[in-house]
Amino acid sequence: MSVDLEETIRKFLYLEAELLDRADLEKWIDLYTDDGTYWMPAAEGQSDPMNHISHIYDDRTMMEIRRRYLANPRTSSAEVPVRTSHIIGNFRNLEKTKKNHVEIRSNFQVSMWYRNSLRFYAGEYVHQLKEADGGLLIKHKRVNLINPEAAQRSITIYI
Amino acid sequence: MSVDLEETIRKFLYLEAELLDRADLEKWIDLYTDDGTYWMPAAEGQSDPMNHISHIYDDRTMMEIRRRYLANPRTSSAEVPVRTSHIIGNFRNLEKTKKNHVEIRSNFQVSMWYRNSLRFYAGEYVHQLKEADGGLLIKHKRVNLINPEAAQRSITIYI
Amino acid sequence: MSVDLEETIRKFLYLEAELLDRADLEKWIDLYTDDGTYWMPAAEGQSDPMNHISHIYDDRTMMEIRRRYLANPRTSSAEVPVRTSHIIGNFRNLEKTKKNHVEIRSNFQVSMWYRNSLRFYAGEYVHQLKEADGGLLIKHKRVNLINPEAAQRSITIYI
Amino acid sequence: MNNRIDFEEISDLVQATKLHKSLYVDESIFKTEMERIWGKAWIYVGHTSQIPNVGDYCTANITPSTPVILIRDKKACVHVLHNRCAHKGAKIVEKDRGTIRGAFRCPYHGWSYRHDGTLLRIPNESGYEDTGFIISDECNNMQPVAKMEVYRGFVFATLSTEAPDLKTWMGGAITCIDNLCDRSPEGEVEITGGVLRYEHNCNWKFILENLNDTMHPMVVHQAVVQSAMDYIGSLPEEATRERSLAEIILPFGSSYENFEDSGITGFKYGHHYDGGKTSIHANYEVFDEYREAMENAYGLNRMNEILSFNTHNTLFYPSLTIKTAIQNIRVIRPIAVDKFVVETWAFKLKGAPDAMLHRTLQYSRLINSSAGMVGPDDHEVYLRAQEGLKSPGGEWVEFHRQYGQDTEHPDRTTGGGTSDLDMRTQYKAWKEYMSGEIFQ
Amino acid sequence: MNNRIDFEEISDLVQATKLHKSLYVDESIFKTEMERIWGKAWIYVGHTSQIPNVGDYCTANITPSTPVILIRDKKACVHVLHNRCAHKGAKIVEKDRGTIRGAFRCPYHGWSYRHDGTLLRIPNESGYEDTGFIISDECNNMQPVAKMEVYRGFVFATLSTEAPDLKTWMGGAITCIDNLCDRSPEGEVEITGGVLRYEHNCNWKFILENLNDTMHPMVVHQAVVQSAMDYIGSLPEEATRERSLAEIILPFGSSYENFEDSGITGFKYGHHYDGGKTSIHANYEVFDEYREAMENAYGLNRMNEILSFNTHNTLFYPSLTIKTAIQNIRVIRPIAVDKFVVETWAFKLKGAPDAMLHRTLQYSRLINSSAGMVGPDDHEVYLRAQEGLKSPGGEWVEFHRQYGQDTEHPDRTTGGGTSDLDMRTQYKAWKEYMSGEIFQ
Amino acid sequence: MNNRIDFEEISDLVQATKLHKSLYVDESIFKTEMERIWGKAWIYVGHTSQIPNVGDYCTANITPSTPVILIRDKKACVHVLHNRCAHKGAKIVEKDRGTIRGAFRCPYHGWSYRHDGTLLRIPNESGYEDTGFIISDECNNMQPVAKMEVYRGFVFATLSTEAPDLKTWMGGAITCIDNLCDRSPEGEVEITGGVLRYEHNCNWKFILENLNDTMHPMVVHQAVVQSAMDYIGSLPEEATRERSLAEIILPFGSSYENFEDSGITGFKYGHHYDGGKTSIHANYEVFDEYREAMENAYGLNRMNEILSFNTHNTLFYPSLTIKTAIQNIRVIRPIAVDKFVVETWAFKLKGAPDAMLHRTLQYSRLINSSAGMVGPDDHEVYLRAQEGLKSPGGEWVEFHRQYGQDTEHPDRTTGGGTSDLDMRTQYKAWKEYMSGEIFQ
Ligand code: FES
Ligand code: FES
Ligand code: FES
Ligand SMILES: [Fe+3]
Ligand SMILES: [Fe+3]
Ligand SMILES: [Fe+3]
Repeated sequence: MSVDLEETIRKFLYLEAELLDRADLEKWIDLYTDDGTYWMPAAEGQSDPMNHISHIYDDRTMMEIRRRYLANPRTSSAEVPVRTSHIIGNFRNLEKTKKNHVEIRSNFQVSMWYRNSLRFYAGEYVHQLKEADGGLLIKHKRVNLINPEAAQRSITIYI
Repeated sequence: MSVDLEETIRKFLYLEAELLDRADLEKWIDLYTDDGTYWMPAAEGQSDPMNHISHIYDDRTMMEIRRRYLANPRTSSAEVPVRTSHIIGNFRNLEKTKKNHVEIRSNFQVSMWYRNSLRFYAGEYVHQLKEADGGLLIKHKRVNLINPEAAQRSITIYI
Repeated sequence: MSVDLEETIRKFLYLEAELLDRADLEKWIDLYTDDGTYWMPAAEGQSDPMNHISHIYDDRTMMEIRRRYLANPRTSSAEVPVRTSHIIGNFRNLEKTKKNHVEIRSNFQVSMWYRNSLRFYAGEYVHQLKEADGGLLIKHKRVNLINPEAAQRSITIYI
Repeated sequence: MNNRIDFEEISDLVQATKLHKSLYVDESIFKTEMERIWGKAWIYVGHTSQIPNVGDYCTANITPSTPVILIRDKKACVHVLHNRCAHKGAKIVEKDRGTIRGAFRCPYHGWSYRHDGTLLRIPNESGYEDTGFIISDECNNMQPVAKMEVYRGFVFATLSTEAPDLKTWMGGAITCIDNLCDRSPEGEVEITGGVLRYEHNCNWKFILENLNDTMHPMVVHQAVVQSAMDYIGSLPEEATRERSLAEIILPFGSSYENFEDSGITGFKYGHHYDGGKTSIHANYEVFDEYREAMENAYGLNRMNEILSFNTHNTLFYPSLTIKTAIQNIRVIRPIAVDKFVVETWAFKLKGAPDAMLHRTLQYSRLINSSAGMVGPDDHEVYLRAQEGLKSPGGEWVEFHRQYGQDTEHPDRTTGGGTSDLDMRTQYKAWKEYMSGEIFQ
Repeated sequence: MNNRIDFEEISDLVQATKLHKSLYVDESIFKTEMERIWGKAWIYVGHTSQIPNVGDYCTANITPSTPVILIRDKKACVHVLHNRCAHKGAKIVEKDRGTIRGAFRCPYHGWSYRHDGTLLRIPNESGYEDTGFIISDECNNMQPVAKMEVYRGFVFATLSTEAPDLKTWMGGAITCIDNLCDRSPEGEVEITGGVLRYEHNCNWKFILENLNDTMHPMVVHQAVVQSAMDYIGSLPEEATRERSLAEIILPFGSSYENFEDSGITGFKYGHHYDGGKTSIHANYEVFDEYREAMENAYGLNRMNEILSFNTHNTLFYPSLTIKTAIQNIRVIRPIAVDKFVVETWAFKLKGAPDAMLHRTLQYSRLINSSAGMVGPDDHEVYLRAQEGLKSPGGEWVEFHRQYGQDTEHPDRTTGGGTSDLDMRTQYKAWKEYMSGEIFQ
Repeated sequence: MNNRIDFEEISDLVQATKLHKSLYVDESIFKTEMERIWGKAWIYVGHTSQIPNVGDYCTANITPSTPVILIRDKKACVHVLHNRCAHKGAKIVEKDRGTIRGAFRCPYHGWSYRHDGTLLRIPNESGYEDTGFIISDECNNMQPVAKMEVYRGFVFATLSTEAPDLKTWMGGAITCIDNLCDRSPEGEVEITGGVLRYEHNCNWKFILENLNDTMHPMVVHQAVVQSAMDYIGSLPEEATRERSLAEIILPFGSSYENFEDSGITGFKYGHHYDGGKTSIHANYEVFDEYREAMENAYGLNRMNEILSFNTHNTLFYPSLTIKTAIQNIRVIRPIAVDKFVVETWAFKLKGAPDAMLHRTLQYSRLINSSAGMVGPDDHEVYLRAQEGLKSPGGEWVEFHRQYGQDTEHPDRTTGGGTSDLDMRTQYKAWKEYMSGEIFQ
C-alpha cells in the first residue's frame, strides 16, 4: 500500500471528522456509499449487528432520518447544541480487502461539550473504504468504544 | 500545496506546542511575526475580536507582559506549576491565503494538570503562517474551543 | 533524518500502542531489546531511576513477571478488564544518538476504562530505538506523565 | 446518622391529583424509597435463560447498596445471594456475569462458598478454635435474599420477609408475562443479544410516569416522527424497503384519539399497562413464518387470542416494564435521587423466526438506546423536570386527567388511555409502601 | 430535611471587627443565605437592551435553584418569569437567550403560555373536564417572580413580596447607575459584545469583599504590574503605542495613599463604592471625539460633573457590581458553598465612539477574564482562603481597619479608602438579612 | 450543623470479636474520627532530613482540613505551624516543599511572619490604630499546633494539648524506630528519593487492618507469587541475576506457618508490629560492604542484635507504618470516608552502601507503588469491602482469630502471627479515642 494512498485516506477521514464536528450531516452522508453503514457495537468484539444489540447500526435510511431529526427545531434534546472535536490518530493496518476496497484502523478521541459539561469518547475506528471515480467513499464505519458495555448518557451525534 | 510544506508546517506546530508544554514563552513569542496575534474567542464563530469579548486577544505587547507575568515569582496563581500536554491532529484545509501566507486548520486536545486536578481543553486551531527566510512564523493563531461560551476556570497558560 | 525513517518509526509506535491496547504483552515485550527498559518516573525531569523512586522501572525480568501477573486469573485487580485507547502524536526531535540508535519524542493521551469509570493519562514519550535486521526494537521507553508527582490510583497496565 | 421522613409527612406529599415536588429532588425521600419501596417490593433480578448452566451467574443491584448474585447451582436450582463475604464483607464477584466453577472464593482471605451460598471452607481454620466462633452458624454463609421466586423464567427477589407471594403481588398484570411467553410457539422466551444500559441523570420515577403517559409522544417525539415522514415523502415509489424501515418510528406520532382508545389498566401494588385490545404497536407486521408456527402450536383461535392481546408498556412497579408485542423489557436500577440506569434486554421467542429477534433489537436500538431517536428526547424532558422541580416557582406536579372517571373492577381499575390512571395507580402504591400500609 | 441555622446563632458569627470562618465553609449557612439573602434581596437579572424585540428573552438564576426568564412581550413590557411549567414542572427554555415566537411551549406535553406567562392552551384539554381542575387558576400560569422593577434598563427581581421598592432599596448608590448612563451622550447604555463567565471555586462572598479591598492590589497584583513596568522599561522611546497599551495595567499598582484618598461610601442594604472624587481609573484617557459629543449633549459644566464622578467598583449587594468609569459590570451567581460564577458584561455608551467600547472590552479581557492577568490572582487568594478557613488553626476573619472612625451621614457612611468600611457595610446587611431584621 | 455520634453508640459498634460495618461507610463516623482520633493522636508530619537548611519547609495534612507546615528556623529549630494566615485565613504556602527566604508572606495582603510563625509586619499598619486591634496578640501569629515533638528525626504533631509526651505514647513500639536508625552504621537515617502517593478509594482503616493481616497474602498475592515462580522456572540455570531480581516477590507467598511464627506484638494506643525474631523479609541478602560497616560501627554482637530484630510492618496508630528491614515508611492521609492517600518514603541508612537504597526504592516501586504488583491487589480487596459493607447482606466484620489466647505483658500484648491481635489492638485504641477514654 502506498504512502500516498494512506495520506489520501487520512485526509478523507479528517474531512469526515470535520463534517461531524460541524454537524453537517448532509455532506457527511454523501461520504457513504449507497449501501454504506455506520455501526457502534454495544459489546467488546461484537461480531454481529443483527443478533446482538448495538448502540447504533444505521444504514442510509436511518442516517437520512437521523439527520433530519437532529436538525429539527422540535428535537428538545438538541435545543442546546452539541459541540465536538475529533482527534484521529494511530492509523494502521491499511489493507486491501477486495477490488477497490481497503480497510484501515485508527484510534480516536472525541471531546464533547453538551448541556454544560465535558464528555469524552475514545476507542478505535475501522473504516472500510471504496475507491470510486478517483475519490473515496465509506462502505462501513465501525466505532469500537473502549467501553461499549458501559451505561451511556444520551448520545445525540455520530461519533 | 505540497506534502512537504504540510509536513514542515506540522513540525512547526509541534514545535510551537512543545514550547507551550515546556512553558518556554520566550522562544514561543519568537515564533510570531512582529504583528502576530493570539486569539481565543469567547463565542462560537465569533467574527470580531474588537467589538465582542474574547478570553484572550494578545498582540506582542500583551504576550511580552504575560510572559513576564507568568514567570514572576510573585504571581500567586503560578506558585503551583501548570503542566500540559498538547495533541494536535486532523490537519486540513491548508491553503495559500496570499503571497507567502498560508492558513491551516487542525484539532487539538490539551490535557492540563493544575492544583491537583486534571483538566481538558479541546477544539480547533486556525494558524495563519508566513514564510520568511526559509522558515515559518505565526501571523495569527485562533483557538476555537468547543465551549467558548462556557464558564471557565482560571486559564494561566496559552493553549 | 529521512521522512521515511520517521514514518517507519510512527508505524512502529502505533504498533506498540496497539499491542498495549489489545493487552497483548507477550508480543509487546518482543518489541524490546534484551536489555530494554520501560520507565515511568515519579518526578518531573527525574534524572535517575535508581536513586529516586519511580512509578515503574521494569527491565525484561520485571516485564516477564508483570505480563504473567496481569494475565493470571487470580489477580483480583484484573478481574474486571482494563480497556485503553492510545493516541500518539506531535512526533518531534528525531535524532540519531549513536550507531543504529535513534531517539524520538512524542505526546500521548491514553483513555482508560476501568471499574466503571473513565480515566486519562497524558504526557510525553521518549523512545530510544535500535535498528536491527531492518526492523526496529525499543531500547528504552520513558513515559513522562504531566503529573508524575500526583497521587495515582491503581495502574494495572503499561501506558 | 439518619434523616428519614415520618409516615405523617408522606400523606401530605401525595394527594389525589397532585404530587409534591420534593418526591423528585429530596435526598431523604430517595433514601426512604430505597428502604420502603425497593427494600420491600419484588424486584426483578434477571431471567433464568441468562444462566443456562451450572455455576452460571449474573449480578444486579436491588438497591444502590444491595448487590446480589443470581446463580444456578449443581442441582439446577437458582439462588439470589447477597454479593458479600461473611468474613469481612468483601464483594465476592465483580463482573456482570460469568461462571463459578466449583465454589465462590472470596478474593481477600479465600473463604469459599457453595453455589447456594453455604460456607465451604475457611483457610487455616484452626485459628478459630476456642474463640466462640461457630463455623456452622448461618451468619457465616453468603446470605440469601429474604425471598426469591421465579415465574416463567422471570426471577424476582424481595428484601422483605413479609412480602406476599410473587403471583399474588403481580395480580392481573401477570397476564402480560404469560402473553409474552405465549407469543413463543414453544411457550418459552429467552434473553439474548446483550443489554443496553442508559444512564439517566434524574429521578427514577420520571421514567415510570412516562411509560404510559400518552399525552407526551405527540409533543416529545414530534420531531422524529416528522423526520421519518419527511424522509418517507422524499422516497420514490419503488423504495418499499426504505419506507418500511422508516415506519417503525411512526407509532410515536399516534393521535390522542388512538391513545385514548388503547385504555389503561391499573392493579394493586402499582402495576399497570396501557393497551390490551390495541396498542400503538398493534400494526407491526406479523411474519408469515411466525404465524404458521404459532397456528401449528396453538391453533387459530388461541393464536389470535394471544396476538390480539396488545399492550404497549406493562409496569411491574417499580423495577420492570415489559413490551410484550416488541419482546423487550426495560429494568430500572436507581442510583441516587437524580440518577438511575435503565437496562434494555431483548427476548427471543423460542420457535419464532430470527427476523423477529432482529426487529426487537432494531426497536431497542432506535427507540430505547441512549443513542436512539426516542429515548434521548424523553430523557431531555426528565432533565428539564428534574431542574424545574427545584424551583420555588411552583410546589406541585398535577395529574387530574379524568380524575374520578376510572372504573373499579374487583382486581383492577380501568380508565381512558389519555387519563392519569397510570399516575393514580403508581402513586397509590408509592404512598402505601412509603407509609408502611402494604407490608413491612 | 432541613438544617437551617437559628437566628440567635447569626449574631455570634458576625461581630464588629471579625467574622466567623463558618460563613465561608458551612453548607447550612450557604443554604440559609440562599433563602434569606438571595431569596429576598433585589437581584440583578439583566438589562432591557439584551431583549430589544418582541419575544426576545434571556435567562438567569436568582438562586442556584431559581431559574428565571426575562422576556419582552408584545406590548414591549418586560416580565421576569419562573422557568418552570405549571403542569409537571419542566424547565421551559434551556438556552441562555433566544426569541419566543408566538408562545412558550413546554417540551413535555405541549402546554403553551403567552409572553407574560399566562396559560394559552393545554393540548387535549378535555381530559380535565369534571376533575376539579380549574384552567383559569393562576397556578396554571408560568409564575412571575414576587416583584420586578426596571431602572434605566437594569432589571432587578426579588422573590420577596415584602421588599421595598427598588429605588428605596438602592438608596444613594443609585447615582452610580445614573452616572454610568449619563456618560452616554444620549443618556442611555446598552449591553453589547457578549459575556465572559468565570467559574470561581470558592464562596461567593470572597469576591464582594475583594471589590473594594484596597489593601490587596499592591500585593496580589504586584507581579503583573511589575511585568508591565518591566516591559515598558524595555521599550524604545518611540514605542508609544506599546507603552499606552501596557499602561492599562498600572492602576493595579496604585499606592496605599492613592487608595486611601479615594475613600469608601457605604449605604443601607450593603451597597457601597470606593472612589467618587477620584478612583484608580481616573487617569484613563478621555477621547476627543467623546468629549465633544458629551459637551454637545450636556454642556461643559454638566459634562465635567459627570466625568469627574469617578468610582471604581459599586456594589449593589449582593449580585451586581458596576465599574462606571470602565462601563462594565460583573454579576455574581452563587452555585454552592464553594462555587459561584461571575459574569462580566460590557456596556456601550450610546453616542460615544467605538473606541470606548473597544477599551471596555479590552479591560474585561485583560482584567476580568478567567484568562486575564488580574482575575486569576484574585481567584488564587480566594482559593487559599477557602482552604485555609477550614483549618482549626484559627476561628476568625478580622476587619478592624479604621474601626470606629467612619463618618455617619443621614443616608450613607463614609470612611477612608483603605478602611474596612466596605466589610462593615456588607456584613451589617448580611446580619440583618440573615436574622430577618430587614424584611421578610 | 453537626451530626457527631454519641459516646454510647461507640461501644455497640466495636465488640470483642466483631466490628459494625458503619465504621467503614458512615460519614458521621468519619467526621468523628477526624476529631477524636486524628485530631488527638500524635500524627507523623515528616522527617527533619527533609528540611536540612534554614527556611526549608514541607507541608502535610494532619486531618483533611488541617494543613500544616514543617519548617526549620534560623536557629535550626523545627516548627509545625498551621498553614493559615491570621488575617483572613488564606493558606500561606501552596507547594509540597520549598524554602522560605526571610519570612513567610501571605499572598493576599502581604502580612509577613517569621519562620516560627510570629507576626513580622502588617503592610500599611496605621489603619489598625485606635481600633482595639492588638498587634502583639498571639492570635495574629501563624498558629503552632498544640504540641510537636521530634524523635530521632521523626516529627510528630498533635492537635490535643492533653496528649501524653511522644515517647510515652509510642511505648514499646519505639524500639522499631530505634532499630531502623541503628541499622545505619552512623545511627542516622535520612529521607531520600522522593515520594510515591497512592490514592485509595476506600476507608483509611482498611490499610491499617491489612498491614499485619497475615491471612491475606497467600490469597491476595497468590497471582504475583505464582507469576514470579513461573518466570523463575522458565529461566536457564545461569540466569542468576534474573532469578535474584524475581525473588523480591516471593515473601508474599509465605505460608501460614511462617506467618504464625513471626508473631504479633501490640501496645497501648493501637501500635503493633508483626515479626521481631523473624519476619517475611528476614531472608533478604545482607550486603558484605554493609555488614563490614556495621561491624566496624557497633561490633559483632550489637550488629547481630540490630540485624536480627526483624519486623515486617510497625504501625504507629493511626498515621505511620515502618518497614525497618526494608527502610521505607508509609504514611496515611485520610481524605473522606471512602478516600485516603498513602505516601511511601524511602530512608537512606547513613554510612550504608548505595545498593541498599536502590533495593529500598525497588521494593517501594514493585510492592507499594500504585503501579506495582502487590499494592493494587490489596487496594482491590479494600474496594470490594468498601462496596460490600454497604450491603444489607450482613452487619458485621468478624475478627475472632485466636481470641482469648493472647498473652498480656506489662507494656505489651503478644500473640500468634496469624491471630487477630492486630485488630484487637487497634480497635481497642479506636474505641478509647472515640469514646474519649484516653485523653481529651
Ligand atoms: S473478606 Fe472474604 S475471606 Fe475475608
Ligand atoms: S410538564 Fe410542561 S406540559 Fe407537562
Ligand atoms: S489573608 Fe493573609 S494577609 Fe490578608
Ligand atoms: Fe417517550
Ligand atoms: Fe484584585
Ligand atoms: Fe497485601
